[in-house]
Amino acid sequence: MLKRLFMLIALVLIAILFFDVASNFTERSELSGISQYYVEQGAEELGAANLVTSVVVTYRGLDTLGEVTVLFISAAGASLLLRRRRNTNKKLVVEESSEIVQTTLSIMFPIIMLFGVYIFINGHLTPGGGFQGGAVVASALLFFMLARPNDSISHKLLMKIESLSGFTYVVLGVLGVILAGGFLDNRVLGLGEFGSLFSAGLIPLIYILVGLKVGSELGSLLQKFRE
Amino acid sequence: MFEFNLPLANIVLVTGFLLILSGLWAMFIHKNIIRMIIGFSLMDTGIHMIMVALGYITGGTAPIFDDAVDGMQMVDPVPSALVLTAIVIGLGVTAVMLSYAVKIHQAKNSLSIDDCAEQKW
Amino acid sequence: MADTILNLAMFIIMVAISLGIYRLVKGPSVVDRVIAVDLLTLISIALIALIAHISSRFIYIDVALVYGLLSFLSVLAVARYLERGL
Amino acid sequence: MLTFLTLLLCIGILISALLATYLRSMVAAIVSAGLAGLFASVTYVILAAPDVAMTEAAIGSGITTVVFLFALSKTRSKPGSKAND
Repeated sequence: MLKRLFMLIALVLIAILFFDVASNFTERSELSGISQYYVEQGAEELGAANLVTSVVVTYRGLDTLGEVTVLFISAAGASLLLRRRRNTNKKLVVEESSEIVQTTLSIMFPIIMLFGVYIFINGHLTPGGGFQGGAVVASALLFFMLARPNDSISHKLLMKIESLSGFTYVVLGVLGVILAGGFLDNRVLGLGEFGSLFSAGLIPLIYILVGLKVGSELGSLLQKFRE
Repeated sequence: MFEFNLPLANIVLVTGFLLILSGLWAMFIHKNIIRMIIGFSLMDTGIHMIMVALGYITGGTAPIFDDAVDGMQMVDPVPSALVLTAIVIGLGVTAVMLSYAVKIHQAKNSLSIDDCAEQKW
Repeated sequence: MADTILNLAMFIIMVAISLGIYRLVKGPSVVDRVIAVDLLTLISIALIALIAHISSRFIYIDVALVYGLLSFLSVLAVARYLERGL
Repeated sequence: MLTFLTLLLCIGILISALLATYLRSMVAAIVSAGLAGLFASVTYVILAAPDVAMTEAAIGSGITTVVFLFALSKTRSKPGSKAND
């Protein structure tokens, strides 16, 4: 009971802190500082219609590289914790899904995969990008795992895709140092016509790589949790 | 149709704070590890809501240029970019915590936090 | 006229959300609650399409597409879990 | 009208957070936590952040729920262990 009282006191103290912040907050009515610069100059400077994309990939590109690394480390850590011992490596057989789910899988799997690819190829024009598209691709793999619980996706293939795209991402970043203004600068290729698919320099290429990397990482994470 | 004038960002900000508090409460009162992780993920959602509310501009539209934008005010793109990466990292952290929970269950055959007493200091 | 129709649509969606939340709170069994969540997902798709029309940005529809393609996955996972075969 | 809608969605988020804390069945608690993420993503669309809304819909309320369910099915209580509700 005393423990419950202490919890309540801690919660009330945090609530007082939050109340102070929330009561002094007013909704902003105009941009300021660096955001003003991004909104006014970002489209001309980098040629991408989606400003969130240009912030994620180019202006804060190094942070995104670090974030992809964090995701890789957490996937590796989870698969290290979930590994099975050698002697208990028997294949456990679970009940198959019903015929409806399997037929839906064969129709919907290519569509969901294609939609994920659409999201990360059009990341510089419409909402979406590498992370969202990668999550949709991983969802397609998840659908496969749920509908056919006894088949498995090749782990080596996922690992190869993942490491290859991560390596190419860093190579493209270094290319920016040599040919353009700095690490992960997108003006290595021409900016192209504003608003078309082949525009904004390296941004679509980098987002395709990020999408492949995130998709295969989340897919192998889910695979580890399943088996 | 009457309209009362409560800014949208304030509503979402207050909800985010309340969500953080309820997530913390769920982490405090439960003994089951998976329920504590559910509380953590609620807290995560609350933090994201606060960050999105801080980036909203009154009457703003999404920071994506196309034909429909003619001189409309855009919202701040920087908090959106931060939250984007924070959500993905949140999934990674949750997955690592859940795999620890699975490991604890394999070792002790129980999910209660009371059975991990030797890790107290 | 168009404003009236939009307001009416939003009112109907708000009523639908309230009914879904009622079933989520009340629902005696787990299956009731899962179906209530699925229903609320479908209502959210309609709501996002309506918001895209009101703020006249049709690129918001992409978000509704993600909902529409993925909403059945978590329900499928729950169903497989409940019949003991995940 | 949009204000009422946002208020309703925020009340829905808080209700589903409370349900995720207090429901006895673990599956229902996990699904309720996913619903909180779902409503949060609709409020992100209202606050004009469609990128964040898409991420939250795909990752926050889709994959996270399924990862929780996988972990739950791996820790399903065997006969002889304590009940873990």
